[in-house]
Amino acid sequence: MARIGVFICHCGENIGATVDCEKVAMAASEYDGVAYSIDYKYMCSDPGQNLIRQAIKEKELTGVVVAACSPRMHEPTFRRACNEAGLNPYLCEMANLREHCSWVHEKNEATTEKAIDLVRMLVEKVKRNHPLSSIKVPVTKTALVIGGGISGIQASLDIANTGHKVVLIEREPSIGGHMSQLSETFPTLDCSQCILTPRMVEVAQHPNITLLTYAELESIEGFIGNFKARIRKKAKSIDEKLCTGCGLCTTKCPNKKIPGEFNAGLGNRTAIYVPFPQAVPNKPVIDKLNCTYYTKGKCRVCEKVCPTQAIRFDQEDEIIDIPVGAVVLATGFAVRGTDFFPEYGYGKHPDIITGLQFERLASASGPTLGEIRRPSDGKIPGKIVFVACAGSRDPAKGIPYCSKICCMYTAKHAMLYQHKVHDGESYVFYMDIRAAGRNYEEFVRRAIEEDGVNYIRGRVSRIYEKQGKLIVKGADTLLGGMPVEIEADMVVLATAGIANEGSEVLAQKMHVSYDQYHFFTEAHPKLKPVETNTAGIFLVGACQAPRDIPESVGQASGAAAKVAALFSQNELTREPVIAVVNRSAPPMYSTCAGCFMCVSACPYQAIEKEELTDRKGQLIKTVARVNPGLCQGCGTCVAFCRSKSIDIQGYTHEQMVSEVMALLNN
Amino acid sequence: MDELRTRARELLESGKVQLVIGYEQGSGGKTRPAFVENPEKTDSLIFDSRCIQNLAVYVTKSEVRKKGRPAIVASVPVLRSLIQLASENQINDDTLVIIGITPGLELIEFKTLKEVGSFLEQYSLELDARDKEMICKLDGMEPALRWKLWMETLEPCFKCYACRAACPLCYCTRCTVECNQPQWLPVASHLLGNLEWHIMRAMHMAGRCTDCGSCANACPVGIPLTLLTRKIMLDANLNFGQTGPSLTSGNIMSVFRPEDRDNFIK
Amino acid sequence: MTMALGFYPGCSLKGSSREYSESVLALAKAFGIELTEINDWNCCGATAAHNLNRNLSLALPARVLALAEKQSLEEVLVPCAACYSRLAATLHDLNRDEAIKSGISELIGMELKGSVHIINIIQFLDKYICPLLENRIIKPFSKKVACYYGCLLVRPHSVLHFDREEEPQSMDVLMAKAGATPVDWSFKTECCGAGLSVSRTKTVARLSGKIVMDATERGAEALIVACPMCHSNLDMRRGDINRYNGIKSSVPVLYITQALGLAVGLDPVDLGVQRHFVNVEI
Amino acid sequence: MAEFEPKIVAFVCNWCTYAGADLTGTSRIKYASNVRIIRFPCTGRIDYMLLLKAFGEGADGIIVSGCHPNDCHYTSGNFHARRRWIVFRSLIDFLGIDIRRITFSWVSAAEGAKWAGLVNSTVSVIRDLGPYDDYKKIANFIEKEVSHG
Amino acid sequence: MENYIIQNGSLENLFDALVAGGKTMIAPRLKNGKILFGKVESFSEISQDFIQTAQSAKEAFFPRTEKLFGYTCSKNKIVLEDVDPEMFPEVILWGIRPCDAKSLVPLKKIFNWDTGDQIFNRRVEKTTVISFSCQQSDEFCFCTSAGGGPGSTEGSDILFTVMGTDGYMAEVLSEKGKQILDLNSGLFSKAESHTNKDQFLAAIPVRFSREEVSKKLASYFDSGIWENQSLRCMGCGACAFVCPSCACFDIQDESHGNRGTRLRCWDSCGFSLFTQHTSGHNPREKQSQRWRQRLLHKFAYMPERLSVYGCTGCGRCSRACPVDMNILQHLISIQEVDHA
Repeated sequence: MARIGVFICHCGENIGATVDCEKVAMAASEYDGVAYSIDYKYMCSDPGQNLIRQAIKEKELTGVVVAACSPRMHEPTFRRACNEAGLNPYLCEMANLREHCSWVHEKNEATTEKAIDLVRMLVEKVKRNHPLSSIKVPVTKTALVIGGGISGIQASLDIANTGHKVVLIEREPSIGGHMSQLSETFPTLDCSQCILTPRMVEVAQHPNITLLTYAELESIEGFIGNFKARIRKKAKSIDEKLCTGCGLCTTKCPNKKIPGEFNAGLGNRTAIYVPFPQAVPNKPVIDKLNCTYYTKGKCRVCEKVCPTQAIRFDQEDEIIDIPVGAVVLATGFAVRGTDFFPEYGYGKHPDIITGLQFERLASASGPTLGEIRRPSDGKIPGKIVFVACAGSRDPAKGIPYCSKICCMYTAKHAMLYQHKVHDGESYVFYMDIRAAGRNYEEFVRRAIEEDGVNYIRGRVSRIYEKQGKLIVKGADTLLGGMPVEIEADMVVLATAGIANEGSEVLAQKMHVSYDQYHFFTEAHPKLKPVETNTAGIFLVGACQAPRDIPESVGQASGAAAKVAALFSQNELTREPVIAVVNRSAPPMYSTCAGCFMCVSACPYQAIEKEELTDRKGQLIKTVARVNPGLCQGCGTCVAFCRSKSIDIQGYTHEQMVSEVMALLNN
Repeated sequence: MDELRTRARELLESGKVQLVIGYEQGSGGKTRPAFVENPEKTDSLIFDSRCIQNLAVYVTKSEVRKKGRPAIVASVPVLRSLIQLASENQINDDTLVIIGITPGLELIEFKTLKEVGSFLEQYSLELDARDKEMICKLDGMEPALRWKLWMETLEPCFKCYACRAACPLCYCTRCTVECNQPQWLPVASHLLGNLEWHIMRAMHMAGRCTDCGSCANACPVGIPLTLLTRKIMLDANLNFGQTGPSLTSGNIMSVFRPEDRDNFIK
Repeated sequence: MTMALGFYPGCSLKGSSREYSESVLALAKAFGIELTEINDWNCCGATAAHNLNRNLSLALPARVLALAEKQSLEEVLVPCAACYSRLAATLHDLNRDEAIKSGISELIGMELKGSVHIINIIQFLDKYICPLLENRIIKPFSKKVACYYGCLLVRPHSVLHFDREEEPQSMDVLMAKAGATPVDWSFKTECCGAGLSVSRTKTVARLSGKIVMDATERGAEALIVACPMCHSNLDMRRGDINRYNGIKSSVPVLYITQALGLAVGLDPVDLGVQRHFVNVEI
Repeated sequence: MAEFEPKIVAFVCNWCTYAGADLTGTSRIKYASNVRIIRFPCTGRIDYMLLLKAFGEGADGIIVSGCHPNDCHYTSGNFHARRRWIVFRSLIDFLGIDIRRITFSWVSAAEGAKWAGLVNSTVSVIRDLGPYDDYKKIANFIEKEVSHG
Repeated sequence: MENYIIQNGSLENLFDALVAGGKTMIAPRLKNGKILFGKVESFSEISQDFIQTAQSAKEAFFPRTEKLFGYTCSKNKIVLEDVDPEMFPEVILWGIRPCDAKSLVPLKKIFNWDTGDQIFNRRVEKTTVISFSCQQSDEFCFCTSAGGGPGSTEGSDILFTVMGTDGYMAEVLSEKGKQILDLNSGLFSKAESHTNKDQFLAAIPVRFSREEVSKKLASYFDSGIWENQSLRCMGCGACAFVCPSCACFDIQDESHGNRGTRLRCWDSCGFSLFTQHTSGHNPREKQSQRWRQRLLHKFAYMPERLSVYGCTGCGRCSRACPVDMNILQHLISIQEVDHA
């Protein structure tokens, strides 16, 4: 006879305010099989958990129902408590009285009635739970890091330094990401190349890190500890072993007029190119779309001049299959272009540029070697206007969120401009300055007070070109909304940070959920910021939301710690919520009729055929068998099987039917 | 049907098969399944328009399998059932010898099930106008009226499971009806028990039924069972383009297409 | 072959902007398009009605639409930008809310389905004139022109769904087809002062002045408009503009229908070109 | 007689709709308390027999909800479920069961408000339809004396 | 037991009188294309010209699903709620054949084998059997070989025999029959004693001798005949459920939360589940063993232990069988051929 303990939590006031917990505990004590029923203020607190542990021992409970918050929150906590008291953790279930009951209903009879129903439902379920032990699965101690920006680099280094293998793949020819495009970084104005390049070199030389650039994830299967990643290493048309990186080919290549991605479209590059001087690996790549040989079949100049004959025009994309135990997503973000704004001329004016383009102008390795010059005529702008929140915090443009870093880099840009153009005038149109990091506010104050940047609180309504000048029309809301018109030489829009193109395709390949802006969604905004809902897949940097370098690096180290924890055990324990095909005594051996229609229903190809033979080896019948390693516990086969021969532990047929019966018969 | 009898005798004498499953003269003017093991006794085999029981039901019976490799006399409905059984891994090419009988009553012997599949392509599984019209009439009725009609129609059922026994695709070792933990279906044949049984049986036939009509013929109280299976066939064709049994395309309930369209999930 | 198309002139085309209606009718006749005026049409309420009373601002255009439906006109040309904006806004509001629609049809005492499709002058030219324009051009309008769209022709975008609301191109494209070279300038949709023409002429002079001066600076030899209001401020008020800004600008202001009419060789008088204040020497 | 309070059971998937309902909770959005949620790992796991069982046990309305297409944590659970519901719903409608009492929906983990709206609209629909007496009649058919029809 | 005559026309009046008397009339009528017993309100609903109904009339005293008692259990006590036999309706079984009426004999024997089944007995008491003798028969009927006949009176309260144009001969055979006669004496008139009934009855040849078959079956337990006969049997329950004298049932609890009912539902020895052990073992695993059980139970075990045969020769099982397992042909082959 079941001896079930029911523990009703007040959750302080969260549940107690609208649900009569004593009444629920009283009602629960009446059910068949309930040996002990009590309500307590904070079940998840230490005394609360002790209450459970003692009750299990004293009352020899065979099952526990904790009626408190959502099982998605504290199921592991209470199951651990039961385990410590010697009760199999899977004999403990939670009734969701908070999120699904007390928080969403008024304080009345019906709400308590609902709470009683929910508790009875779980009591009936627990009566039919079986003790389960978690599945032991081997762990492949190699991590896959997707994305070679500062987050990916930091994560790779941290994981590699714990002694585990890392495979870092990067879509562009070189790692570095957006940080490598920056001139100096706020708030300390130290040059980004100086602090980034050593890390990039460290990645290239680290014995535990395999660096694959110009490579993308083709597909991934499996589960935590046992992923199989298929990487497509795009052909660089260069034999990397022979190439010494002398760069002769890049100088001789006749095709020089290709707008460079690294310079955000401001500078040009050749068809065979190295993105930027400090690129890692510092080896060129042939851009097949623009290379004359690939488009018209002529030229091959680079092949002629190459001292080590390293050019391979016939090189094919390479598919590499790697077993990995964990994946770190560090694919970063993109910066919205200027064509996005009708009010600012739909990107028509060449002298209206984005913040990233201004970084390239200010960078020593940029197209203007660090001098601030107008893209249209190369003149140094005497008067420059920075527009903050260009696209961010603008629901009409579909981007209601704040991109977090633009206030800081706009102040930096204005400061750099004043340092480089002493007699220049700079204006910043802003709504609110968000400078919340360490030394951030002081940095902005310095830009305003020492470098004389004119901050105008108001939005720019229109920019139009007039005789070579850009007329910026706005309003100064601090001076009674007086209209302001500035004839500027150049305008920099701090455009919104958005998700990378096609990030939702990567998310669907990895079964990671994403929000409506196509940023990846973390498992829990507060408690699990670097994990995703899919066990074994972690999330760092700006692919989750626009974020600055310190935060990205912090997250990267956080994720690395999680991966290290995962790799610290040889075996991984997995939730035993998996499907099992029943077996029974002879002469039936199994109710499975061997139709194998479930094989096509399983998304993980986890069902295989098993031949049941008698002692003499005679085949009796061929039935289905679920591979516990692959099964993820979705249950599609269970609801499909016509003879009800497959059941899933934790959500068995008996349990679900008993839940329906318990809910409706009070 | 001398050709059938001589062919049967040859097969038995050559030892290629140990048993021939066909039809013989029954009582009450009907024909009934016949099991001939002795080459001399093949004269009792007959075939005419009265032979409608689906012999494919015996192919999965352990008592019949114990007797060795059977030859089976198969009209078009039986051939369709054999294809469906093969697609569900119950039979394969060497489980049995198939003596096909075309609607024109000629004999064709099939070497492989693939041959049977291609032979069947010319007889598309099409519901005749009368059934479609009956289903449309029912669809047009008010749901409350339909409910009353079906309750009266299902009321006589006393769960003898003749429909299950007569259907070649009901070969499960233990039917869900016999499962009592949990008790999926009430054993009692009150209105609820009958309704849930017939819903489950029809759902289990979704995408599999080859419309041979054996279930309706076997029902002692004459419940129009084929209305349910044919309604699902119409839906399966309309929504998923299912046209009939096939060796390759899998069951419509265990595969999907992302572009399946519904008009009710909001 | 003549095509029957509904025609709603509106008050301006029967009054202060007669030349706009003359040019539309002349162009239509030249291209064999039969315009059947909605009989017993009433004023669309323009910008005045919806400052006064919402029901009035919906009822007036609704009655026009109901009359068109009664005359079984599927498509109606509404040359004046203000009328087009009022009719379009009414159609949009009524079709979105059954309650308002039934209330208004009760008010106007006529049944309104809201099925009429209305088009503005540019859509009319694109659909009916453009396909035949190529081989009908006799005297290409080879002048540098600044196309002025004004505010009502392209706004509000969510209701009109016509061209781009900031930097529209549709008139430029049309004028290029007629042989002109459209000037890229920044005042295409800047406000000309509209209704303040009578009460605050100085403001109109300042705003319209900016428009005229920017166009002339960019070398435009003519201003092309598609709305009677814009035309009257830029043309009729040219004297005030010149006085206020201390300039002597004589850039003519033409309706797009007149420019196209001239390009296909119609007689300027039939197009009413002679009625403009700033005279036009083409 | 107090106003009819319908009994509604919700079969939801753990990864999306259950989490969406949690979000409704954390955002404190109030909604009707007639619905009881049963958690399933995936909509693919929801067995159509359970819906019949629910009506058989006296439910007046049913909600079935899970992840939007392409968002399923298990890739294809909701696609299989959709195919199953297309066939099952049409069959039980053919038998005269009142399909207005079953609401199918997709509610993602981010759509807390949509869940509250779904519950409120379902409760009001079922309240208008009243208790499901037809099914209750055949369910407790055995209660009174049995004699053949 | 006297004989009476009732005119053709007044049969309907008798029927209406009985309905007016508040009785529930169960009679054969057409449904789903088959002639089945069911509640009838008017005389016109009753089908007349048929040889035998598809389903037997045992449903009146042994329903396919019957509530034995209800229960409500809470933490530590269980409350039982018995069925009140007074609730059973007063039933008139109108228009059944003599072989159905005769099935009351084996049924009464089984249900009162050791402790009498009160529910069954009360239902029988409350049922009045008015049967009609048979004018025609078909190849499946063998009541004469099963100890009965087209005009046998066993089990009936009143037996009507159609005498063509001049009305029906009514034999009043029991107290219940007498009561109906007294209540409606106007409709009846005394019959001359000499009218010979057989001339109006169907001629049904005797096909086999029960005693001989029963004796032979005693040694046929391990004979191979069962396998040959039952190879085509698909193991459904149709023969048992249409049979008027099959009385096997299965006990099943239907519970809803803490209250529920214990039910008695028809079961058939043809199902494998009938003898399935929880251990997985099944004493009658093969269909041939189950077919053997059906015949031995009716023609060997019951005569030996209850001295009554479990078959009244109505032929329904052969008619209903999808694969024509004709019990008559099998019995005849057992009698004539030596299969030991």
